[in-house]
Amino acid sequence: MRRLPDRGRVDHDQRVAFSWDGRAVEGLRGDTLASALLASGVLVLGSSVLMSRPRGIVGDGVTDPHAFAQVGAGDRTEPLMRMHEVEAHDGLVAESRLHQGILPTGPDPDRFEKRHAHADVVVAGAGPAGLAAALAAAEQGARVILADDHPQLGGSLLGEELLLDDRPAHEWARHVEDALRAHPDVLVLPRTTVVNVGDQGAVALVERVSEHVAPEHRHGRALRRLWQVRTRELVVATGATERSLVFADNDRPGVMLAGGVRGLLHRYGLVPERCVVFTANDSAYRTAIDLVGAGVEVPCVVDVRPDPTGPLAERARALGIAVRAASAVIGTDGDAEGALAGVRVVALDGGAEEVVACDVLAVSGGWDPLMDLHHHVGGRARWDAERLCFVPDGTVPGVHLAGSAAGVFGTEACRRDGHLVGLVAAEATGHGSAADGPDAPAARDAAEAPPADFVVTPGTDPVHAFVDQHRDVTIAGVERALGSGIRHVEHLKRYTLVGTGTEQGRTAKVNAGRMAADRFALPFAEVGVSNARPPAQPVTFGALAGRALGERFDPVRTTSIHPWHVAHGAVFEDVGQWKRPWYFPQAGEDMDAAVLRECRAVREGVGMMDASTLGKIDVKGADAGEFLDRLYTGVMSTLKPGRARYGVMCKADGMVMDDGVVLRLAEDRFLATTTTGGAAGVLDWMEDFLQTEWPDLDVWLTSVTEQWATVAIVGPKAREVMAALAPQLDVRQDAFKFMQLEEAVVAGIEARVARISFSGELAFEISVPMTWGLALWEAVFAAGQPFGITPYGTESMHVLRAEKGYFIVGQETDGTVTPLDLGLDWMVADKEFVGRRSLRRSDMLRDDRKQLVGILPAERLPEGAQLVDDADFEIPVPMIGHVTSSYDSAALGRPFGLALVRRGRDRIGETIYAPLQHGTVAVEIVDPVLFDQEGARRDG
Amino acid sequence: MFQIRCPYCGPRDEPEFKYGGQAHVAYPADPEALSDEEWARFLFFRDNSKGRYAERWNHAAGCRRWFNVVRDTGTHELVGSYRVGEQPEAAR
Amino acid sequence: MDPNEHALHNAPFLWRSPEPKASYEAVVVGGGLHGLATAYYLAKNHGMTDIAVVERGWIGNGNAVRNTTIIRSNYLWDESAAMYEHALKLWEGWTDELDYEILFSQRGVLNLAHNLHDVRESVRRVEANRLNGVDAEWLDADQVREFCPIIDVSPDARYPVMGATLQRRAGIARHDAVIFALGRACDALGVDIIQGCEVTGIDVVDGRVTGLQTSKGRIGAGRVGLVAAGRTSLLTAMAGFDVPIQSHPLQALVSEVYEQVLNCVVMSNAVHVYVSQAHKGELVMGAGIDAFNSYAQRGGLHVIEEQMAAGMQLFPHFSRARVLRTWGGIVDVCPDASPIVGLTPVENLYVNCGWGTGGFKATPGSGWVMAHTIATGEPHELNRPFSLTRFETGELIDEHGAAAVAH
Amino acid sequence: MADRTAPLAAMEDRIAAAAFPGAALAAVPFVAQVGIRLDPAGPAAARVAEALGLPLPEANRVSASGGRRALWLGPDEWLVVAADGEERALVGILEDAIGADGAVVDLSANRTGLELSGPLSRDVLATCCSLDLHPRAFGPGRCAQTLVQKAGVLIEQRDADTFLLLVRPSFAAYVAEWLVDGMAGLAADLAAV
Ligand SMILES: Cc1cc2nc3c(=O)[nH]c(=O)nc-3n(C[C@H](O)[C@H](O)[C@H](O)COP(=O)(O)OP(=O)(O)OC[C@H]3O[C@@H](n4cnc5c(N)ncnc54)[C@H](O)[C@@H]3O)c2cc1C
Ligand SMILES: NC(=O)c1ccc[n+]([C@@H]2O[C@H](COP(=O)([O-])OP(=O)(O)OC[C@H]3O[C@@H](n4cnc5c(N)ncnc54)[C@H](O)[C@@H]3O)[C@@H](O)[C@H]2O)c1
Ligand SMILES: Cc1cc2nc3c(=O)[nH]c(=O)nc-3n(C[C@H](O)[C@H](O)[C@H](O)COP(=O)(O)O)c2cc1C
Ligand SMILES: [Zn+2]
Repeated sequence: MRRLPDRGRVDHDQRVAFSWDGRAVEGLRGDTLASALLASGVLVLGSSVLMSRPRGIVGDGVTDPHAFAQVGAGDRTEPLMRMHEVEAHDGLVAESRLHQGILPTGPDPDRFEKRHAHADVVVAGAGPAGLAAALAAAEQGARVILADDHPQLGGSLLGEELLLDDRPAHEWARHVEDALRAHPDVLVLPRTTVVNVGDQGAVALVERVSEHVAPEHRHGRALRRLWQVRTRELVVATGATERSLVFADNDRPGVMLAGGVRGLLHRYGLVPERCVVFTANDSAYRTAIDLVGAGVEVPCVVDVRPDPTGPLAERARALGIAVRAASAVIGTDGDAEGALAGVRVVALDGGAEEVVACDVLAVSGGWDPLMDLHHHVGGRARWDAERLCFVPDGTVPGVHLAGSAAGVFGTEACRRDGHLVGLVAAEATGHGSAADGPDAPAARDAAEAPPADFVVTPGTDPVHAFVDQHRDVTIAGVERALGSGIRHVEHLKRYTLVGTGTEQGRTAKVNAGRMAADRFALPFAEVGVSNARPPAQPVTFGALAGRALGERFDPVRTTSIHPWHVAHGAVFEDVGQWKRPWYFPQAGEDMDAAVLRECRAVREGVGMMDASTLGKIDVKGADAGEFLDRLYTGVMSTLKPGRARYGVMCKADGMVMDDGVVLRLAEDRFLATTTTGGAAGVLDWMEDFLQTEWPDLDVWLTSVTEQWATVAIVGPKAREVMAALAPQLDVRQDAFKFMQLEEAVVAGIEARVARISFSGELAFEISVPMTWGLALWEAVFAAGQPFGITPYGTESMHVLRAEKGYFIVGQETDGTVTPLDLGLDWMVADKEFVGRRSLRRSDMLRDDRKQLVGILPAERLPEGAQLVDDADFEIPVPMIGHVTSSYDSAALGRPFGLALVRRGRDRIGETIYAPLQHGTVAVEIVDPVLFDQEGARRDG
Repeated sequence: MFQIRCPYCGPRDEPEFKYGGQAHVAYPADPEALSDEEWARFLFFRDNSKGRYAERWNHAAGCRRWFNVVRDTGTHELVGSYRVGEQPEAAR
Repeated sequence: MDPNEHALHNAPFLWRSPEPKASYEAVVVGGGLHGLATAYYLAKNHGMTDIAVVERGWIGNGNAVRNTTIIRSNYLWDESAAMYEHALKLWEGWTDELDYEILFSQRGVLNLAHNLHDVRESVRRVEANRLNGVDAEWLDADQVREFCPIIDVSPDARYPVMGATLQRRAGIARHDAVIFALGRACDALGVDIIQGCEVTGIDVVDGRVTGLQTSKGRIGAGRVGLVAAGRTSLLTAMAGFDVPIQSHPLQALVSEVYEQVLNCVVMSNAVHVYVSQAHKGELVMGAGIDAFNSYAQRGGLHVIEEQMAAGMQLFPHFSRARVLRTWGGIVDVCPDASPIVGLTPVENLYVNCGWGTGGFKATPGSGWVMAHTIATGEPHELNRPFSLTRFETGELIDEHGAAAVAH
Repeated sequence: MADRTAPLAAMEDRIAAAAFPGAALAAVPFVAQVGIRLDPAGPAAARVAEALGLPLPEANRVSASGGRRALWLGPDEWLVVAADGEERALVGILEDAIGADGAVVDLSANRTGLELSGPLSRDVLATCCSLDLHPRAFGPGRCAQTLVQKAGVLIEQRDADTFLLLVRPSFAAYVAEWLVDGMAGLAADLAAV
């Protein structure tokens, strides 16, 4: 196409240089990639997906079925960018790839941001309707966000030559924009697409923040920003899109949408040499008129209607444009490259084909209100047989449609509609009254003649006439599908792929549906089109992820002692969001060696562990004991102040949910501890029962998990270390018994000390405010030096507890294990507690349930290994259980483990087998308590 | 993403809340008196109706209160919220 | 050349659209994949031809067109493994048997493990699978990288990949093609597929089903199978009993079309990702379930945002891939995440539901056992454990805890 | 004897460096915080108000007097905030006032502070928090428990442009990370215009 020096909204003095398919190309500031290529004579963009036919630019908007390119270089390369949206700039690199893009191979160097915002009214689209709506709502005092996907506001006003109030319409747009920007509570967002509408006014927008400048000029700015807006009302003023007509070789580069051709002229000053117009409605006459006004030759307007007599047709005739009524384009001819050279026109009542030479054919099949955002929240549409388009069928609460999106087609009518809708939306948010609001501007648009119901030129070659150009679906393809018995457009879509392309078939779907209606002899209103889904325009994964990458993806929780662990070479284990020291390898040690050393230290000397991640819940009130009795399987109310008791909780289905030690701090106060991963869930669970089932109980719950850091000193020498740390504390066995707690000053810090043991060894757990945790830890470490105190991690903790047969929630249990299965009969008290009833269901009473046992395998087994009865078996073989824990024991000098085994407790002493891939291992079933069965060691 | 009105804190975004399923299902007063079938109904069976539905939410990231909401499961319309102990008619 | 010869679907005829007869020997309610497969096997395995599938919309319009098409059989519990493995074996023959290209591609499914707990449970599942005759392997992080080079397995990732289970026989199929294939196969066997026919009432006389009230009038039926996924509760309410399912939105999405970069299916429980690249080149990803009950076939965008952030952990270079389309299905979730297939309190009325987020893979197996149940009035050995009564006894098949993501 | 450690000690430099003409961030490592639970209709409410010398505020509000502030957390829950070191005295006063009619818990180590100030502080929060902070909806003397991304926070608006965020120490680095990153983005925007 040719550039007119004095037309368009581009800066004719500012050239930009970029690369297309490796070639240097120039454009003007204000060009898009599409317009710059057209201006540079690039007509053929590439070839089609299935049939390898040459394809070119079809429109001037994002519904264009071909205008996609691979843009950017290296890790910034982005597939299938909308060429009409990509702003030409120096250094832009683009490549022809219309249908299948290439993903970069490295991480994204650019930044994608998110921003939350709140509004009374969000207006999507800044054409006459959206601008008027935003202004009306803003003047009523509402908080308004106006978003439009173009760099400049004005919508179709920028692609037309129109007057509003006898002024050029784009000047009116500028004036409104200025007025809006002057409002403190209005946010104007150009280059911003409203992509998703959710419930209760959750609206997502994607702003192209720095995409239009070369990477080296972005300076840390986001490439794009996803706005997450909560609005009370949404005004959808997204305009309408033009659809095509179907005839042979309608996919040739040069066959364009009439509105697009007009847009290229007014936005970019681009014109064809000789342009034929083919239409079923009045709007395309504007293209003919405007082109002639720009000095372009328009040999004829081919109009399918028998008698086009509207004011626009009259004006065209007055300009000397031939109007060929009751005629249609039946095919096109191409040049050597395959681009358009001429069109073949026929009279609809018969007669010979006539070839008219042209380089552009401007087609208009009609206009489809763009209602995607209304559809996102379940808004319906109905076919309007007069306007020949879908129009909204009622609205969803909080979502309004305005202007062409609502089926209003006159420019002034759109502005008036927008104004009225803006007032209604503002009123709905308590701002002003629509009835008493400022008067709506008049709508004096010239009347248009009715459009014709026309899709396919009769007699055209079905094999080369395209319904969905992006997916290469032809009339023949649609016919084949319909011939196979398909009776529904959703099946038609899935059989032919109509409407499933990158642009979601926005120019194609209505035509496909109308062809189906024809074929079934059904009213199109019944047949409809395949549905629309979010997003309104595709959104990159990166934009949806935003800044939730790396350490911002998910919190990494650490205790106040963590820096010490890091400094001392700990290897960490993820437990929920927490990082816990897994083991502390010394030089040259692997994990097994480190764990053996740590365990030995605890059994023979003294070890120390950071137990701060355990959940802690302060339970206060006169009924605190009663409350805990109802939740734990055991009895807590009989506990004496200053004493602690171990407890297990079940879900209502009787399965073990969590466990921990409960300490009675005072007559009316308990501290319940939970597993690290279970902390939040247990508190929620407790609050649930307290608030909804037993609101009459005098109990108050407070999470104090992070108030307290806890250091455990464990091993035969723990008492000496404790004594050194807290000289005033009487640590002798008689004074400080197992499951007792004391307030004490430890290393100068006020602390709570409890004798709790998860290893079977003598142990003291010291708790201090979290901010004192590291100080305490360092003091313990220092005080323990004479005794060779050894920090240990979760792995050693697991080995030590397993030697004692203690289970771990989530390791020995998986939501299918009851306290009885774990052998905790002694803890299931004879009183009501949540889940108790479930333990009486027939399946729970079966005598072949899986039970927790100890195992002594011939070699160390992988955790998760399955167990079978016989060494000789054939697959499939019944499994009688599995290994839940498996370690090498320093204390036992051999591998051992825990397992859930069918009828396991009755089978102690028997041998079963673990069939591993390299061979089957014999496993002896033993009592789960393998070390210090008498429990002598816990008192030191 | 819903915006849910906490009866105590006001309207907040859905991620602040935890869903609790059907409202007004009390833990049986005397579980031991129930047959296996009756107990199973309490454990596992909840209304799954289309239309207005009374359900529980917990304002987990806010005031930690459990409360009830009437919501249309067909359209996602949130009719209103009300406190524990109140009946669905109180939803606003 | 006819351009549409490239098209995937190439059957000259699919199915008739008959009006319903006054009555049928058996009627299957729900024209999803399970309903169609049920009808297909009723006709094929049990010789019943006086049968109809009634579908309120168009066949497939439920979860059939909405699922991410992952097919695998590596479930933990014996009952599940048996059911899904039976299905997988049938999948392996379906393209030939149905004479329709359903693009079943056994490209392998990786279930990633990100922490010690995952590793333990993964090994447990692999071992159980092996002993149940289901192919399964445990890969360490290096082997994962070798198998699927584009996964970020760096050890300092927020959720490092510590290994994965691999089922090589697992993969994906083209869900749309399966609908067309089954619809055609049913029709060819004489099954009436009645679309646009919503069941609005169930006639029960003396505890026995006699027919259905529908938007196309009454249809008499000797036996009825309810195979309506997320809408099952609405149907069983018509027959006077409940099923313990809750219907939730489950969302999924596709990207635009890219050159192939992902050679297998990747799933991760801990970071909530499951992704594959379909034949045309679009990435297909599933999001997490929305917490609440809903029949609206849509969920919240925040669920998808979370999903994308998780996806970027594993595939940092998907940053410039674009979400083309998102949608939601209504999944029927059972308390134990296992289906209910079998008898109901009403005689001659059978139910098949509760497949939740993972029933696509079960399609042939589900149809097989449901057809057996309807035809014989007794559950097949494979679905006997999946009874409605298990909730009373507590004999659940709890696939939550241990079975990785259920898709 | 070693001293207490500030939860965000390791991030101090990054927090300071995040400042730009629109906003600045500072850690407030130690804040005396005491949790109160009581029935506002019961007898303890008035006793507590008197003992503290300030009323227990209504929903989403803060009441302040003499260096102490009471922040509403829920219908029967408040957090009394004061200068570091006052927690012991506060617990004493409050326990006396409440007696058996509620609960008092020292939570001074359970949360740590981050102060965000400057004309763009609202925008910084908007990068990671969905709460509506517009003057029509929020303002000095208001507080709310909400989320910064996935982490719970208690936000108090101190004056026209200053917010105090109280967060669990294990989430503090994560929250700070989000704020610092949001500030970087806004700083880049500011530099570009
Ligand atoms: C997003 C998403 C991703 C998924 N991903 C996977 C996956 O990767 N792998 C996997 O194995 N599974 C997956 N699933 C699950 C899988 O899709 C379902 O389990 C499976 O499709 C269920 O099949 P169905 O035939 O029972 O249900 P549907 O296909 O939903 O069929 C039920 C049919 O019943 C009809 N019906 C309902 N009520 C009536 C009535 N009153 N009258 C007449 N007809 C009625 C419905 O219209 C519908 O067509 C996914 C599901 C979703 C939503
Ligand atoms: N028959 C006809 O002649 C005919 C038909 C249709 C439209 N029109 C003319 O078009 C104009 C319609 O005015 P209007 O205000 O309704 O629409 P408009 O087309 O002028 O403006 C809509 C704006 O919204 C933008 N947009 C679309 N989707 C968006 C999204 N999701 N997010 C952000 N922005 C989005 C568009 O790019 C455009 O800039 C009138 O001038 C009318 O006369 C004429
Ligand atoms: C595996 C798979 C691949 C898909 N590929 C595409 C695609 O390439 N283009 C497209 O528009 N939609 C694609 N879809 C989505 C469907 O268009 C549609 O959204 C989905 O079937 C749900 O139906 P609904 O959106 O009509 O409710 C795909 C869906 C699935 C399950
Ligand atoms: Zn609240």
